[in-house]
Amino acid sequence: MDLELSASELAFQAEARAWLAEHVPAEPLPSLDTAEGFALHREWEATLAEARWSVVSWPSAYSGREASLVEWVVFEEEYYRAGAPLRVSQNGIFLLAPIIFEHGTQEQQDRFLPTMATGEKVWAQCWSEPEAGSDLASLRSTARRDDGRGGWVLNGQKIWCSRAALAHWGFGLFRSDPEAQKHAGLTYFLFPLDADGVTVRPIAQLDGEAGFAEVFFDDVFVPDADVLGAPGDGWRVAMSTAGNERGLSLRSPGRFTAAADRLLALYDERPDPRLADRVVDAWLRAEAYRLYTWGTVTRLRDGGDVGAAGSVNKVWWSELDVALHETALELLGPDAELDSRWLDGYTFALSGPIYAGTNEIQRNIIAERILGLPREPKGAQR
Amino acid sequence: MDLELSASELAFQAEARAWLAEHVPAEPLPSLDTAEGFALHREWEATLAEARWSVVSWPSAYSGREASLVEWVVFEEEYYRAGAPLRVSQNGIFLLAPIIFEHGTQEQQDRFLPTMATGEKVWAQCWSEPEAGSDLASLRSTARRDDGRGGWVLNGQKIWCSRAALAHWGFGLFRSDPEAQKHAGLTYFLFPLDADGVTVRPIAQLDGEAGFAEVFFDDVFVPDADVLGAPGDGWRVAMSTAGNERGLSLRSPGRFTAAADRLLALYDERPDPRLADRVVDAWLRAEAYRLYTWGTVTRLRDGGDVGAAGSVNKVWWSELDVALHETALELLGPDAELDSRWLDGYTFALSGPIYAGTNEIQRNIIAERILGLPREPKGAQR
Amino acid sequence: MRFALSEEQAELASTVRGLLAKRADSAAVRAASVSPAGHDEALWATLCEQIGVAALAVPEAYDGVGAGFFETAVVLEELGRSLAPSPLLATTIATQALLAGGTEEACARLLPRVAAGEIATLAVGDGPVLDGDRAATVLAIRGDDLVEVTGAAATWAESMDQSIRLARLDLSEATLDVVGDGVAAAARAELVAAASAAALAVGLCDRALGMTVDYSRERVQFGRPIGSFQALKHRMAEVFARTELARSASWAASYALAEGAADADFLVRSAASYALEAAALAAAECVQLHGGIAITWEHDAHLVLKRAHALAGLGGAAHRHRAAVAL
Amino acid sequence: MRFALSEEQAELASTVRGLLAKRADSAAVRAASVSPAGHDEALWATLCEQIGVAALAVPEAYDGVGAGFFETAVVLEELGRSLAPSPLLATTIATQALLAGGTEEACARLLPRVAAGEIATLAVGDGPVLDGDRAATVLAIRGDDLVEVTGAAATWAESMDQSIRLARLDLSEATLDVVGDGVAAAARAELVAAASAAALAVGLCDRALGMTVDYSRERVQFGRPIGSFQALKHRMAEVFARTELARSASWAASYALAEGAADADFLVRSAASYALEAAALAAAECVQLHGGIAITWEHDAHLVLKRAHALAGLGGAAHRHRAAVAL
Repeated sequence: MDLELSASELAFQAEARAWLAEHVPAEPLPSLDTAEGFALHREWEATLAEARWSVVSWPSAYSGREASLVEWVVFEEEYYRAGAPLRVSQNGIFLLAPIIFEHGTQEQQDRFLPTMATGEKVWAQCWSEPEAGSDLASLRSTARRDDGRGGWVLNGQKIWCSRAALAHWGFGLFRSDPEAQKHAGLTYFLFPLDADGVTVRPIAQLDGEAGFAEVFFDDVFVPDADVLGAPGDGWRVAMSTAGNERGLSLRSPGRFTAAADRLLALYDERPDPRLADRVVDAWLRAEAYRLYTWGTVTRLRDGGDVGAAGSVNKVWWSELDVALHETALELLGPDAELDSRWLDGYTFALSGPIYAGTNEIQRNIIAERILGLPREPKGAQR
Repeated sequence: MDLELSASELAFQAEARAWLAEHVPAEPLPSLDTAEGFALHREWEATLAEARWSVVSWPSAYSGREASLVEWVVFEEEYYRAGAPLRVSQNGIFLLAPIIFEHGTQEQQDRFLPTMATGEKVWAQCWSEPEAGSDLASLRSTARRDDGRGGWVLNGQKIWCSRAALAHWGFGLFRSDPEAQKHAGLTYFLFPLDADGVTVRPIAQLDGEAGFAEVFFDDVFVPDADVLGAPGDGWRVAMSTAGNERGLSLRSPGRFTAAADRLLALYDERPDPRLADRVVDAWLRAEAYRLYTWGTVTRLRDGGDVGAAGSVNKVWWSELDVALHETALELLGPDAELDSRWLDGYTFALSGPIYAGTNEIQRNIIAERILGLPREPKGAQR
Repeated sequence: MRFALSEEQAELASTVRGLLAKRADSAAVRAASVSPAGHDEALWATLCEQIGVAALAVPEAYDGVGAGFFETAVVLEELGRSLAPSPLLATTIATQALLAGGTEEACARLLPRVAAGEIATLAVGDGPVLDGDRAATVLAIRGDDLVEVTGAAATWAESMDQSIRLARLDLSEATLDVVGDGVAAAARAELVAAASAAALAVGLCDRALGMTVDYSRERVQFGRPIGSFQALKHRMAEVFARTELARSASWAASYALAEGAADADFLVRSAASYALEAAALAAAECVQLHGGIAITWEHDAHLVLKRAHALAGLGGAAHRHRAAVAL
Repeated sequence: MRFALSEEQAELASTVRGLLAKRADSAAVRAASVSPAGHDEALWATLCEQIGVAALAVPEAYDGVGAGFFETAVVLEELGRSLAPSPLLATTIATQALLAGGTEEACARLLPRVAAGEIATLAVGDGPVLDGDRAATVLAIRGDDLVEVTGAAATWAESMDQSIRLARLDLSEATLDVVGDGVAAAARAELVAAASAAALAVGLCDRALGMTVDYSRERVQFGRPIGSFQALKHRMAEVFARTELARSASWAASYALAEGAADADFLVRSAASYALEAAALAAAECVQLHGGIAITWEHDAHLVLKRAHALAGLGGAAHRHRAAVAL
């Protein structure tokens, strides 16, 4: 056990803190799911990129700082503590980029990563389908081989595609072998959202804005150059994304410790001894998640992988986030009806236990893969 | 809606209260699962019976008072409020007697009910088997026809037989048709626990006492006169017992409102504002259960039956009972380790969510029979 | 002792439910919520004229039906199920406050108008007032007085739950006439608000659970309706159990308030504590078990969730009701 | 930054676990609990002589190992898993109190005896004292002083958890010698007791969950292992998640206490709050998922349950720790 940061980590932290203090917009940007907010968030990404803070853990060749995992967690903590904007490019930099680094060709890396790092191109995740939500392997959208043109033709429908209403490119799995079952015969595709045959229908969320969209594919041609990994190998390729999304990368503790700080500030403004226990409990949960993350970082650094333990992360941060916001709304009492900041945060938090693998699926994973409990009997109804 | 008691109900209540105030032992009796306590509890039953308070809802011909359901609930409330002893005869008077009234012959009623009402004979419920707990229909103990002697020969093992360590008679289901599956081919038997071939092995509980026992049957002969209902019809016959046990009869609200009163008294002695919310919550839960019971009583009186709603009762009272005791232990703090009264109550309360159909089974029943949710796929593992 | 709706009460519930099923489905509720009036005026007129919902708890001497608060609560439970925006909550609180603290003159002048369907509200404290900008009669508690407010400037305050109408009142130019005892009026209003929120919450529980059960019977994943998965079943069973107990507590509270029973305060606290928590749970499970579609504007799950939160604001948070129970 | 056991610490944990697996199985734990000494004296001797568990946190200057409190917590986590009755908890609290408040003379005189395996305890307040009747060294807080007690009359007080030994001390005939600063000693003792209870609780969570998982994989009902039912799976998954987070909090707290970090108080409150609640949940699920056999004397489920309750008593209830966090 050693919970101190090294001298170089402390220096990195100080540099990040100083830069953020100077550059984070004083006023929150408009929602990134509005056209105006989307544009401003992309500008912010460009500002970050210019100072090499947009993708700190990437290689320097791609404008990163080769930050260690510890430094990355430290950066995220500083980032949220500074109240910096949400990352409009998060699907790309956190979910897709690790896969491109691992499975992409050199050409793909060179073509996609630089514009991703600057926010020039924003990526949408096209994951679920209407009949394949939790049961992701039962995807029905198809990819038909077109040897003549040297590529594939996509058909079908994706739903809950985050950022797709305004993004430039999308990534997702399609069934390239109609004979194969479930996890087999899927291929991982990258595609521009303005390609011929692509229709994007925004889905209005609880706040009325379109953080998600449905995407329809009608004979959309994708060249071989935009296939990620080997055809038919999409499930294996994708699972590293799922691991990232569920695990460490999307939800660094910084976001929640910063939210806990805001909750404590709210308590200072409107103290209520009857709610003190809940406030402290929410705060401690955020701190516990921070500590747990250091354990995960250590395991990863020692060569382990997140594995099924990523499901513990997902369950914890998503339910913690709901609890933090619910406690704030309790403190606000009747005034909560009129306070848009915590309310918007709350509706956003509510999607946490649902997306990126519902918490029901995560608990199945913990029970089956970590605890070794027997799987459910499938299908045979009654 | 009319939540007033009638004049005659008020008179009944006053009479019960006065009699109990005069007769309830000043000191709690020793545990009814010790030989000494068992004897004293039987004496108490005799005292009750003499004043016609042991089976108030029974017909007067069997020493009852033909009390209405409302009066029965009122009596129970008075009984527990007075701090009267646990009913050592409860398996008989609450679980078995309703079945004997409904399915028993006149001869059986005359033979069994009078000694049950006085506590002369105490009955044990022999329900579960080692491999048939929640899945009660998978019973394996057998009944073999013996035409020569005009009866049946029982073999097998029962477990979690409440009161069996000290009781005189037992009741339970045996598989009389080895070809039949699950609910079919079961027969309901009554048998003396000192019959040839019966072995009773007490099971020590958390407090070290034997509230339960295992009962082994080795060629135990039971004459036809001691079969309840038709051979092979045992499941249907038994389900009225299960309904009673899970529903209204065993757990009248009086027990919990009395426990809530004790909790409030404890809070008076050791007030702790930090626990006030939990104390009030437990109290309100007891009150809500009382109110809910009046609704059930009304439905029954209008000719309805408890049905699957008995599962709501079971879940509610059993978890309420645990909460009441846990809250008391919290109030006691470190002193809880040394306070046997609340501790004993707590260990007793813990069995509530387990016996008489675990709360998992009860929630399945609510979901499937009341809400109409689809059943689990069965069996086909993996 | 009879813990059940009477034949008349059951008939009332079923009439209101039938009317709301026809006239306040999801589309109608959404349209009404964002209409200038903030509710469906034609529906309110029908409820008042054909069923007399505003007149139910007004004594016959003031042109009312003379039934009592319990009957009003029966209607509120149905409104809770439908999610329809309705002036009945504000009007009921104002009516009960007036009956508890108003002078004979004020009752005789104002209550017949309420019984006929005019919207009334009561302002307690300085916060936004329910239906403050659409009420024909605005009462307020000022010190120890119950006052009638005329000429207040009302500004709509947009709330998260669009089916609830709040407005800030500026009384600087308004006329305030004393119309009764503010202490008695405020005490009654607090209990009536809590019992009314409980009744609305019980109806909301039914709605949330119904939607969740229906969806989970239809939605197939892993080759099975998701409602066949035990973890989900148990959570819906828990919502059902809590709804049942909350309904018992709510009925008992409304009955006690209507009858002026000695334990009315305790029963109202109990009902509000239960029903508001049950509704919060029912709404949370409704969102979670619907998955992604619950987070969309088009689906009703978010209306349920927002209503559950709004009720805690209007009726007082569950833990505050428990804190108000004397130990 | 390295949030994991070092190689030495992992080795220590594994050695203790191995020893306890051999010498403190269920039968041994039960026998030791009801033996006159209330613990297995031979096991304690082995733990002290071969592994030096009592000497771990004693500085080398006083014949100790000089490792620190973190290493003691590693051992306590293993003892929590085994359920073995052990004087290590009382002895650790007394040791840390003496180190924080004791005079040099007292440390030099008493700590070498502790390091060698003599049992010590600290009495705070007037309640029953952990190991009060089997400790060779009895310290107490009297006003602002840390005192050494000799000649106290100790009476065993039977506790629900038989693996915990409590005794009432009658000091009327005893000699009290001041051996240090009671304020510093008491402050340290409170944190050490909480952190130690947290470590024991984390081990207990593992034990409870392990038993529950094993049983639910074996037990067949309705033609399936009950562990394949989703509702049960999700409850075990929840216990696992809470155990993991509790362990992180516990390690961080013990580390901070050992290092004298500025946030030690906060981290200890956090660890105790988490771990004690996790243990209560793990024990409750252990009982419920085992069904009837859990309520029998022969099965270990009740030992788990009783230990979970006892720890809340010894380490302070979770909500009290949250109340101690400054807002």
